[in-house]
Amino acid sequence: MTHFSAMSLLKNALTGHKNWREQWPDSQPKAEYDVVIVGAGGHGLGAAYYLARQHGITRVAVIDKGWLGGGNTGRNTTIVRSNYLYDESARLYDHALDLWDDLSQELNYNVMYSKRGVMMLAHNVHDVQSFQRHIHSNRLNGVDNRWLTPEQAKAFCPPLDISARRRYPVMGAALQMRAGTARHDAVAWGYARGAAARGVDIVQNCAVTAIRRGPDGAVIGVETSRGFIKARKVAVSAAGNTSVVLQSAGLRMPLESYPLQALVSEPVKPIFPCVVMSNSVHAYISQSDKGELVIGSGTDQYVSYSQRGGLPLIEHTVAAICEVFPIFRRMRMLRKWGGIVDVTPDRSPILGKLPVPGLYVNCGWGTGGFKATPGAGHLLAWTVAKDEPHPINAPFTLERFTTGRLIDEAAAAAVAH
Amino acid sequence: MSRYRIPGKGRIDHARPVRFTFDGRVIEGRQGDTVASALLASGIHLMGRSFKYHRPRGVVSAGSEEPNALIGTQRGGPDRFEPNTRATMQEVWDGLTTESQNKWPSLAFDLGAINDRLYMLFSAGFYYKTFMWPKAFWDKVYEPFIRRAAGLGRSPALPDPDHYASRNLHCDVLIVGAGPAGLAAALSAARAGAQVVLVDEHAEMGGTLLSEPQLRIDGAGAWDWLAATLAELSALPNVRLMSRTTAIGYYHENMVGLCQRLTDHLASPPADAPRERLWRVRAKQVVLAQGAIEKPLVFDGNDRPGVMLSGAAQTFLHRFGVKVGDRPVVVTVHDSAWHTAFDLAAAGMKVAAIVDLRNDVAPALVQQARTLGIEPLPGHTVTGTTGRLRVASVRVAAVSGSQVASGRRIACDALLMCGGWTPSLHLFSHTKGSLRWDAETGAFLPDRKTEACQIAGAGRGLWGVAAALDDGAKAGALAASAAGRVAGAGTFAVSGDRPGRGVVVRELPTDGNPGRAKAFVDYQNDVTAKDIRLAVREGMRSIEHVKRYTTNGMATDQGKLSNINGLMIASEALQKPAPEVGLTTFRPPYTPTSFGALAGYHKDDHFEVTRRTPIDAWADAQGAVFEPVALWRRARYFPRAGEDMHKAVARECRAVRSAVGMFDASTLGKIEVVGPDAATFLERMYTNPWAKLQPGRCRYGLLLGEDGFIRDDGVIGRLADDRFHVTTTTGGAARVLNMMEDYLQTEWPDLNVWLTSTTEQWAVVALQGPNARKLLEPLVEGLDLSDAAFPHMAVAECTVAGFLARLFRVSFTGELGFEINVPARHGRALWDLLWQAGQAHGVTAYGTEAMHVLRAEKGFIIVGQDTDGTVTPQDAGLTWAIGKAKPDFVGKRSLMRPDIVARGRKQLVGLLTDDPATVLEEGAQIVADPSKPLPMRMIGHVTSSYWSEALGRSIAMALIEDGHDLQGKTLHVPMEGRTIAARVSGVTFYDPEGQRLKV
Amino acid sequence: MTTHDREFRAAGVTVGELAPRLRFSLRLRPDNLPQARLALGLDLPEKIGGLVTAGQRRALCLGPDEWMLDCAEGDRPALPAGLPHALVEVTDREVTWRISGPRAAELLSIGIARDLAALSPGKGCRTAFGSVQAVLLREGEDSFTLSVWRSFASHVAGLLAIGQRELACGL
Amino acid sequence: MLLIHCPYCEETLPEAEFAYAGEAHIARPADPMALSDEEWRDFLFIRSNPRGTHFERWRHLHGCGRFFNAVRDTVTDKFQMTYKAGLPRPDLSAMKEAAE
Repeated sequence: MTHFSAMSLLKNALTGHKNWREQWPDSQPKAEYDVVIVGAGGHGLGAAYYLARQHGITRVAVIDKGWLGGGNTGRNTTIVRSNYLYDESARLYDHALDLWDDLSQELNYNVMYSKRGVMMLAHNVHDVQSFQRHIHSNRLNGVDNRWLTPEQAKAFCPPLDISARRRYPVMGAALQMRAGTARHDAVAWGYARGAAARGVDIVQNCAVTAIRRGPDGAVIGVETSRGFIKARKVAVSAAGNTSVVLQSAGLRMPLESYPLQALVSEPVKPIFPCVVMSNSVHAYISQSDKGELVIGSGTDQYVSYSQRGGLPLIEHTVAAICEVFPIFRRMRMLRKWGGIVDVTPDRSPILGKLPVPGLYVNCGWGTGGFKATPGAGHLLAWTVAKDEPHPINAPFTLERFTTGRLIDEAAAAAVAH
Repeated sequence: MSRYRIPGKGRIDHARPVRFTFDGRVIEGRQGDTVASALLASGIHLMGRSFKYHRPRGVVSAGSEEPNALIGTQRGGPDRFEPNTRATMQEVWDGLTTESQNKWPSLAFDLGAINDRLYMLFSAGFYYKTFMWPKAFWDKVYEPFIRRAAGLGRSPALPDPDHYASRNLHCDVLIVGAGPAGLAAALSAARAGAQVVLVDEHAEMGGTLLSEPQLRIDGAGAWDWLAATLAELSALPNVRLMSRTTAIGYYHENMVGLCQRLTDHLASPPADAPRERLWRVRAKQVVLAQGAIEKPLVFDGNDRPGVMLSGAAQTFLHRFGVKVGDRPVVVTVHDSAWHTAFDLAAAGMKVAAIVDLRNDVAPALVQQARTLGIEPLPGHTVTGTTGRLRVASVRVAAVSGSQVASGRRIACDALLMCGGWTPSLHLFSHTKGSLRWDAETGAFLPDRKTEACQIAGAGRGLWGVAAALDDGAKAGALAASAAGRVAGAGTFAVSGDRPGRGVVVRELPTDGNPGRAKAFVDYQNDVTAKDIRLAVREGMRSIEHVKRYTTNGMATDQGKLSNINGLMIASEALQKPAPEVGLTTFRPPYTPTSFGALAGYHKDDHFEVTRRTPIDAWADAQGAVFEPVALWRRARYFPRAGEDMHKAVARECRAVRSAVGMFDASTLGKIEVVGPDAATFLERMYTNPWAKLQPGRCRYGLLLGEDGFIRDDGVIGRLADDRFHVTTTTGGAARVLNMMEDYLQTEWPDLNVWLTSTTEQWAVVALQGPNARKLLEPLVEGLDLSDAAFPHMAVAECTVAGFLARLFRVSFTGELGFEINVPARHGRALWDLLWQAGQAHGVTAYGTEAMHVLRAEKGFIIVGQDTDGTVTPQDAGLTWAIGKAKPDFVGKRSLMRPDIVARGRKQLVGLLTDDPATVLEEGAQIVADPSKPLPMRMIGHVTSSYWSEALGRSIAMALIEDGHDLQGKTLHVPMEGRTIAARVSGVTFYDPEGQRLKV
Repeated sequence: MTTHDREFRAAGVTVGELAPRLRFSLRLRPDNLPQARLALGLDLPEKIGGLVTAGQRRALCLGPDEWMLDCAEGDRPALPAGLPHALVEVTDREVTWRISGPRAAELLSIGIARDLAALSPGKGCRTAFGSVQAVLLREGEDSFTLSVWRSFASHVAGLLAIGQRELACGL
Repeated sequence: MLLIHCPYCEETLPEAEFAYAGEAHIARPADPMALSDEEWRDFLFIRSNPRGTHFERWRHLHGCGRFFNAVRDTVTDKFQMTYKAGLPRPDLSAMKEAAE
C-alpha cells in the first residue's frame, strides 16, 4: 500500500502520477474463507478492516452484488452525529463518533470528517421538551449536545430565518458541535484500501444468492453468482437487501425496505456553515466541500427496491428547506437520487448474532446508517470475532422484538397531544 | 459595438435593441438574444472561470448543456439575484444585470488561476491523500481552505419575493422536444384528435430547424414550414404548446414533471405572474424527442475561450445572426461540422481549415470545402492550442496509423469541434429503461422500456431531419393509437438534409505527452483525460467509481458533454469495451430546477395548512399567544398588559380554581361511533369496558397500539345504545380514526358500526371552576344541571343559549366542569354569550398552558408528553382503566411480553422538589446518585413540570425506573452547575379525594 | 373565522362560498339499500361517485357504504330503527364553494391531482385538494362545488385566490 | 407518483389520494392470548419485505375510504392487481397462466 501524504503527492506529481498503485485489487473469490461479509458498503468494509486489524482475522471476503460503496454508503447525506436519546443509542453512535475523529489518520485516507456542528431545530413546544430531554440525557451520558436560543441558532447558522411569522417558527435548537459530515465515498474506499492491504478479498459484482447451513444448522457458506464459497462465519451487512439475503437462511426479519431520496443544489460559494435538521418540517441540509447544498428528505410511503422515488416528496422537502431558509428559493436542484433503507419497527438497528450458529447481522439502520459506519464496522467485527456482542451493541438484538425491550427513538420523539 | 452581428440574419429582432450589463459593462443585444449570443455579438467569448483551476472559459454550447458560461443574474434589487444561470438559456431584456462567477478580482485577471499552475498537484482524488497531518490542521487550516475554494456562483442572500405555481395536467400524448421529430409526432397525434402537450425548453420551438434554414420541407423553406406547423398546432383545441418548458423528470406511470419559465425573459412581468410553474403531467403516452447533444473533442487546450461545439456556432449564426469569430478552424470526426463550416463560410467568415481525424471523408465534402476556400485536412488531428483569454492558434498534425506527424500552427480566433452526437436519453433513463450500446452509431440507444413511451428521432440514433420527421410522425401515430385514437403517420418530402456520418473517438491522437496534456473531459469540474486514467490506475474499475473519484460528469451539466468521452477514455484504460464499463445513471432533473418551482405554493402562510377553530379570531383579538399543535394553532395563554407567560398562566389557573375559566376545546378529535355493534367495537378497541355504560354517561377511554403502548386517550360519551361520542387528543384525531377504520374494515367487517369524524362539526367550549354551573345554568334549556340530575361524567343533549348542544359534565382540571358542544358555526356566538354572562362570575379565558398545569395538579396525563410511545398502562398507573374481565382488546397480548412485565420499567410518578420554589425542567434526567462520574446512570426523566399556583409550589411528573416502589424516596436531578433534590410522590397533587367535583 | 365570502371575478372563473346546507353522512350496508331508498324516498346510487336528487334531497355516493346526504333546512331524514345504519349530521363540519366559469377545471387543477375530465357533470368524488381532503361535485360542464372541512377552508380559499390571480394575469 | 386502481371506486387514480398500509394478509389472531411470545412477535413485527411480488394494503384515504389489497412488484413498483379487503390472496401463477 502506497502511503498517502503531501510528500507522496508531490513526488508523484513530479513524475506525472504514473506510479500510483491501485488502492485495492478487484479480487476473485477463493473457495473458502474464515469470514464472509455480505455487502461491501462502509459497514461491511469497516467490519473486514477491523477483523483484520484488531482481531487478526484476515481470511476474509467482502462480497457485493455491485461495486463497493455503491449502495447507501454512496447515496446518503453524510451526516454524522450521536445526540440520540436512549442510553443504548447514545453509546452506540458516540462510539462511532470517537472512531470518526481519528479515521483519516487511522486509514491514511482523508475521509474529510468535518466537525461543522449539527443543529436540530425545535418548532413547537413538544420539540422543545423533546430536545431538552435529549440534551439532559446526552449531558449525563457525556455526549456533546447543547441548547441554543433562536438568536444563538441564527448566529450559528446565518441563513436561518427565525422570524416569528413563519409557519414553523424556530423556538430554539439543539446543537451537537462535535457532529458534522464526512466524505461518503472516501470512507468506503479508505476501509477497502486498508482491509485489502491486510489481506481481505473484496469481491465485487458477485451476488450472494443464498446462505447455506449444514446438517447441524450452522452456517457453512454462501452460494453466489460465481459459485459456492465456504465460510465458517457469515455476516450480513446488506442494508435494504437484508431481508432477501436472510430469507435464504430461513430467517424472517422485522424489516421493511423503503425508498429514501436526497438531492443536491448547484454549487455555490460557502453560505452554510453547519448541518441543520428539522424533524417537524422533514428536511435536513448541509453544504458539501464542493459547495452543493446537500438536502435529505423522508422515505416514500411504500416498500420498494426501485430506487426511483416520487416527485411529491421532493417538492415537499424543497418547500421545507425554503420555509426555514427562504434565501434558497432561487437556488436550483442539480440532481436527486434514491436509496433503499431497511427500517425496523423501533427504528433502531439490529447488530449481533442471529439464531443460526455462525450467522451475524448488521441491519435496520434506516435513514441513519452512515453516521454509524466506523462504529458498526468495529462492533460487527468484534461480534463476529468473539462470537458474542460487544457491550455497546448487546442491546441491539433481534430478540428485543420478542421480549418487548424496544429502543424506540422514533416513538420517543413522537408527537401527540 | 456588435461587430460580430450579421445584419438581417437570424431570428432575432434587429430593430429592437436591448441593453443589459455584464460585469458592469453595458452590452447591447437584440430582442431574441440570449446573454451568450449577445456577448458573442460583441466579440466576448470569455464568460467564466472553471471550478478547480480557475481557467478562463468561453461559451461552449448554445443550449442548456452549457458547462462554462454560467453567470449570476439579477432583476432589480439583490432579492432577485440567482447564481449559475446558463448564459445560453437566459434571454436578454432591458435592465437585466449579469455577472461572471468564480473569479477574483476580475474575470480577465483571476488570482485563483494560481491553481492552474499547480495543476499537477491537484490531480484526481488529491484531497484523499493529504491534508491529514498534523491532525489539528484539518479543522483549522485545510478544510476552511478547501471550502473557500469551492462553489461557483454566490448564493442569494435575501428571501426571494417571487412566487411560483404548480398545476396537474392530464393528456393523451406528451411530447418532449419540439424539433422535427417532436413536431411531426405532434402533427400525427393532434390530427388524430389526441389531447397533445408539446413542450420545448427553448424560447422558440423548432429545435434543429432553427439552425438549418436551408432545408425545404414539403416544398416550403424550413422556417416557413415551422411557422405553418406551429400555426396549425396552436389552432387546434386539443393541443397545448409550451415553450421555455423543461421536462425535468420522468416518474412512475408516465408522470412527467415540467418546469415552465414564465417571466425570466420579460422586462416587466405582470404583478401576479408566477415566475415559474411546475406541471405534473400524467400522459397516457410519452414521446421523447429530445434529439442529441454534440460531443466535444478531447485534446490539449480544448478549453480555451473560442473553442466551442460546431453546432453551437451554427446555431449562433442562424438563430442569432452572430459570427463566433472572423477566422474559425473546424476540428471534427463527424460530417455535421463540415456543413457548419460551409454555412459559416457562406455567411462571410474565413474558415481557415477543417481538420478531420478521418481519412475517408466523403469526397463531396472535401470538394465543397475547397470550392469555398477552406483547407480540408482529413487524416489530421489537433495537438494543441494557444491563446490566454481567447484561442489564437491551433496546432494540427497529420496522423497515419498510430503515428502523429509534427504539426503546424494555424492562426484562428475560434475553434469549432465536433466529436459526434450523443442521443439525449436522460428522461428515458429516469424510468430505469435500459440502454444498449450500438456499435453502428457509437452511442447508447434505448432498449427495454418500463413506461408507455416512444423515443423518436436522434434519441434513437437517427441522424438527419428527414429521418427525424418520419420517425416522429410514426411515434406520434403510435402514441395516439395506444391512447385510443385512430392515427396515421404522414410523410415529409425533405430536401437540403445533411444527415452525415461520423466515428467515435476517445482523445485526439497527439505527439505530445498525454500525461502532461490539459485535455479536458469535464470542463466545469476541470477533469482531464489523464485524471480519468489516474483513477483507473488507482483501481477505480466501474464508471461509477471513476465518476466519483474524478468528479467527471458531476458538474451542473450533469455529464451531458462529458459522460461519453469519460467512458471512452476509461474503457480504453481498462481495456474493456464501453458497455462493460457501464454508463452512470442519469438522475432527475434534466436541467437544474429552481427550488421555488419545486416548492410551488408551499411557502409562507401556505407552506402548511394552519387549522383554526371558530373561536380563534376572538383569541387573536385578545392578544393570545398561540402554539402550534399538530396542524392546529391553539391559544397558549392570554397575557394582559405587563404579564409574561408565568404571570398570565398563574392568573388563569387561579381563576379556574376560584371562579370559572373558559377554554376553547374545539380542536379535540371527535368521532361519532354509531350502529348496533358500537359498544362491541369500542370494547375491542379501548382497554376499558363499554357494554355496561349507560346512555347519558361518559367514561375515560384508553387506546393502545397492538404493541401494548399507549396511543391515545379521551372521554367517550354514550348518547344512545347505538351511538357514542368519542373524543381523542388533538393531534391523534386522524390517526385514531384511521386505526379504528383499519380494524373495522379489515379485522371485524362483520360488525354493524360506522365511524364519522365530527371534530369540525362541533365547536367546544369548556367551562371549568366552582362558578361553572352558576354561569351555565341560566343559559341551558331542557336539562336539570344539578349534581344529582347531571352528575360528573354525564352527557346530554339540550340547548345552550338557544343553540342545540351536546353537553358533557367532565373535568380535566379537577373543578366542576362542563364541555359545551355546539354546531361549529355557532361556536363564536356561544363563546361571546358565555363571555358576557360570565363577567358576573369572574370568568377568565385560559389557554393550553394553564390547561396543562391544571391537569398536572390532578395527575392527568397528556399522551405524547407524559407518555412517549413506549409507555404501557401499567407504567402510566392506569391499570384501573383496563377492563379486567375482557378477553381481548387491541394491545392486550403485548402487555404480557417478558420485558413488559419485568422489573425496571419506567413508571409515572409525582416529583416534588425539596425547594418548593424550584421548577424542574421538562426533559431533565433523574439519577439516584448524583456523585457518580459521567456517564451517569439515569433512572428516569421529568415529563411535566410546572409552578402550581394552587399549591404554592412546583410540581412535576416523571417516568422513573420502578418508580411506583420509590414513594417518598429522594432522587436527584443533575443540572448544569447544580443538582436538584426531589422526592417521589403520587401524581395527584391537588384535591386527591376529588371533593371539588362533588358539587 | 372568515372564509372567502366575497366572490372573485378573475379571468373565466368565479369562486363563491355557499350558505350551509343541512348535510348528513349516511352509512349502511349495500344489502340494505332497498329499505333505505324506500325510507328516504331517494334512489341512493350504488356506484361510487353517483349523485341522485329527489325534491330537496340529494345524495352522493362516496364509498361502498357511504353517502353524503344534503337536505333542505328543517328536513331531518330518518331511517327505520331496525335497519342497521348510521346517520350523522355534518352540516357544520364543512365549507362549500361554487367554482364556476370556463376555467373552473383549470383553477381546480392547481390542487387536484385527479383527471377532472374523467369526472362528468352530475358526478362527484371525495379527493384531495393539495393535502386537504375535499368533496368535489361537478354540477355542470363549467360548474363545480368543492367542500372541505371548516378549519382547512381559509387555506384552500387562499390557494384558490392565488390561482385566480394567476389565471387573470394570463401567465 | 404511482397510479392506483381502487377496487371499490373502479377507477385508477393518483397516489396522492391513497395511503400505504403495510403488508397484506397478516390477519389479527383470533385469540392473541393463546399465542406464544414468538408467534405474537411474528404477527406484530415480522414482514416478508420481498424483492419482487409484494402483497400489500392501501387505503383510498382521500376517496372512498376503503382499505384494499394490492399486488405490486417492489423492484419496478408496478401494480399487478388490486382487490377488495377480505378476499383471499390471489393465485398469481394461475393469473399468469391465464394471461399466457
